[in-house]
Amino acid sequence: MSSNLINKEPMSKATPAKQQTALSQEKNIGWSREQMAQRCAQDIEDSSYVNLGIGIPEKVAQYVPEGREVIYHTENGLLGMGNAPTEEELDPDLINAGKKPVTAIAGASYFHHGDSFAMIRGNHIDVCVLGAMQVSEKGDLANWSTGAADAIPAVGGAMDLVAGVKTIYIITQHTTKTGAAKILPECTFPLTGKGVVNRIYSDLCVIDVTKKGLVLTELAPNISFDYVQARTGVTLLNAIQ
Amino acid sequence: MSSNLINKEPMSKATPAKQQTALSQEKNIGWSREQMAQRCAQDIEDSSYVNLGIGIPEKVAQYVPEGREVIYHTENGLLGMGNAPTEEELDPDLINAGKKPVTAIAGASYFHHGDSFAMIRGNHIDVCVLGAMQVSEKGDLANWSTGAADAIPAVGGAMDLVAGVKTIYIITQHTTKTGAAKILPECTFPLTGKGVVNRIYSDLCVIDVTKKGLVLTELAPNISFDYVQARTGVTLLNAIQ
Amino acid sequence: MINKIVASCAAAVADIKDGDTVMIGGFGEAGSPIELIHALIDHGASNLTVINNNTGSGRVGLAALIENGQVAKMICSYPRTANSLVFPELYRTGKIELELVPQGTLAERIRAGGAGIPAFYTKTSVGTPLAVGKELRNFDGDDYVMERGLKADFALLKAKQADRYGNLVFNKTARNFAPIMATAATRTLVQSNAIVELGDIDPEHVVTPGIFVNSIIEVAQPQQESTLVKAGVTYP
Amino acid sequence: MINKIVASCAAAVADIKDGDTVMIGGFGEAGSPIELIHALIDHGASNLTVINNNTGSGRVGLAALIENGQVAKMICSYPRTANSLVFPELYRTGKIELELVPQGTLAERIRAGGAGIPAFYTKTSVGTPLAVGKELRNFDGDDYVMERGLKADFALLKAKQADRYGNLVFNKTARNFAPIMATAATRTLVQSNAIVELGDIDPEHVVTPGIFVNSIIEVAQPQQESTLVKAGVTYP
Repeated sequence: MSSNLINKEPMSKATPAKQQTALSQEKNIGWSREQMAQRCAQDIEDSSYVNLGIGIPEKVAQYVPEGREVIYHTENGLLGMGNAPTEEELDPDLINAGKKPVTAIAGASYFHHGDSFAMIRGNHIDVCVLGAMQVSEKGDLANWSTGAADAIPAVGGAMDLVAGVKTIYIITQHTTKTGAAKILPECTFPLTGKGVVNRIYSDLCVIDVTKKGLVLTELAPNISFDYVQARTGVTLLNAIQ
Repeated sequence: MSSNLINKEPMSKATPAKQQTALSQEKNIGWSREQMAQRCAQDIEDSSYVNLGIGIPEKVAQYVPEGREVIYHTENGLLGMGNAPTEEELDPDLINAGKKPVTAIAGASYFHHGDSFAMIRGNHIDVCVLGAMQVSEKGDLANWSTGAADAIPAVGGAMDLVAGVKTIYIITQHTTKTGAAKILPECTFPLTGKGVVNRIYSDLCVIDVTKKGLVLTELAPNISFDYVQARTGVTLLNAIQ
Repeated sequence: MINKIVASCAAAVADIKDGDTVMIGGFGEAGSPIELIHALIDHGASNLTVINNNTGSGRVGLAALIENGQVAKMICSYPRTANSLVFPELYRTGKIELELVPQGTLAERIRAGGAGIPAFYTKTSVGTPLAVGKELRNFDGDDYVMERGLKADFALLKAKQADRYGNLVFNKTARNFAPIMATAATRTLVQSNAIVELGDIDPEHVVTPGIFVNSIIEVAQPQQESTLVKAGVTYP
Repeated sequence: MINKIVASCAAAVADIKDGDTVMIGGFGEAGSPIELIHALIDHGASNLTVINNNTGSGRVGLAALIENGQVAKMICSYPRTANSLVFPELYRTGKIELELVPQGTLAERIRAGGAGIPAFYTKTSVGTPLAVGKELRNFDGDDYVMERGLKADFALLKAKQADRYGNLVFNKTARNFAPIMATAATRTLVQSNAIVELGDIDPEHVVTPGIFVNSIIEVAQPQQESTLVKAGVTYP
């Protein structure tokens, strides 16, 4: 389920992803959720400004290598988001975009939604890490709606983030729970943004979105290129060896 | 000269108005500068937000009837402008749009230029009092440039103010120093704004700009309607008697 | 004299009319003016268009306003939330209209409305279903959609401190939409945890200058939406 | 580690190139980063496009930069000021280009540039010579002109306090264009009267969040333009 956390806000019971049958095809194969976050965290550079989606992306913060100072932005008006609060620190007016209580670090700043999204839209945030339902060969992202007729559409800040943040990283299970490919020639779900994804961290591998196509740059332990290719809807370029 | 203070910033020596020959046609006739400001001040309502141009408009503040609380905006980022500072209060970082030192009242606020002009453009300021070079029958205002080829064009915030402030009052000598009409069928100088003026306070009278035309509503002492009409380029409607 | 202090939430919302557009501050419960919303429920104005990032949770505050049938249309970015009980049902049965707007576009549209900007261009939503029917335009090689400024008849907001001029400061991320909504509404009504003397708020620290505010009501101990939701409270 | 503190104004401006666009904060002398401007004169980059509300006064600061022949074009709202000695002469002799922009449109264009808005519509200048050649468009019965966002390669600003993250607060009306220019420049260089510890600036009071700032230089006792002008000082 958490691989489908498409968005910065808690999902309702009505989310289509939940209606899929849960299969266990890939259990105990490839990277765990924690490991995906950990792998992504290696690519978060020192001194960068980062916005993390909820679910697995959120976990990236705890794995950023020591010695790197990273500033976390939450689009509801805080730059310099800190850890979860202790009981004493807890303030319902200090929350993140997922509406969970957070803290503010020394050197933080508060601002209103207009200014917060000016920060996003104006290309000031370096990296945003999000989940995905589908990613296309050209880096199109679908992560907000299955387009199902009875779904309540909800987009939050996802479209603004992918349109405005310099680098978009995706953390996602490589396939759906039913084993269907999520990396496709074209997204079949409604798009969040066109040509916006820079890199995909799946449970099986790391893939760069390039002008030449999708380039596999790294494999999880004991995973072969062919194993990944068989679970990908697009012909991958192999940058390993 | 001060009737030609067209703008919120000190004029340079190169201002065309200064090159005109000063005549004394209307000396000791009609309202003085102080009286024009005083007359205008009667129309500044309690609890209003007001932006005053420099020169005569600036003097309006000192004549607002007692008991009315008026908040002064200066477009360089202060709402709640107070009096001129004492020697001790003086801070070169606390100035008005004319770049003169001012003070801030209790209940004031500072903001940046973007927010300050959002306040103006978004119709939040109630009244702006400005000088004029020319005003047309339809309320067009020219107060920033004679269009002379060798002039250095300079507009400041005048165009933003007339486009955004709810009510525009003009304080001006009724004619130029050479006795030429400043209230005209059409402005011959480049416009500051089209159809923006609501009321004119001249040394001779008070004129409302209405859909039916220019309506004279009040005369200075010992001034007749015909005397005003003779010095006006437009047929006035007479609302007196 | 300028004195924007009003005696009660009921008095503040009295002029809201059927069919009005009402911006309501808050991101989830943070910044939600729950006492003002409840006063609006008591007041009963209907056929409202409400602008808020969400649609409320449980059966109090914004959700209660919706459940009470007073809202004809929601303009928001995220109508689903964890405790979103009311809106989904009404939406599925066609009893409430939804204009879905990306969160940053929503914020910028409100900011534009308050700043006298009738329309602007943004990259957000280009190539997505939310850009369908909107003007697309290329600037310097990139595509943008045109979005319109948003205004409202009223804004209901919550502040931490206010003075009689209407100057406001907020608490942490409860600031969110309030400062921009204050600029975009014809009348801005604010419940504040405290009313302070003029000058108590440093002019350098004012977040919303008083010019944007019409009515201030002191609500010293506001209710907390999540507490009410947990307790299963229903309003009225 | 994030440490935006730079040792000198000279080091801060070192990367400015010939032909760059440079926003310079200040409204008259209030907020003018005079030490940074002087460092840019020493540095010598030429053919610059400079964005500032005015054109400086006397023969120091911005006026000196212009007099030194480094500025090919000024984008400003009010090129004449009381002590404007340098610009008028160069302008009349065709040695400097001028793009005249209404002050509020200038501010909004800068704000748009920093906020990822390539263009917006405003009523300001409709029907005037400054709207000539610009797209006119009617929204809901009123005419508006389209204005483009403005960006810059560098912004030179002055703050009252800064921390190593680049968070800034300003002094009174010296704030003016600085917060919006900080957002619109690729690299924002700030001279600050004081550099303080992280956390010394309350997160509620930060005016410019550090994300918009690249280099901070402490200039504890900045020179005052008006004092220099009165004394007849010429730079360099």
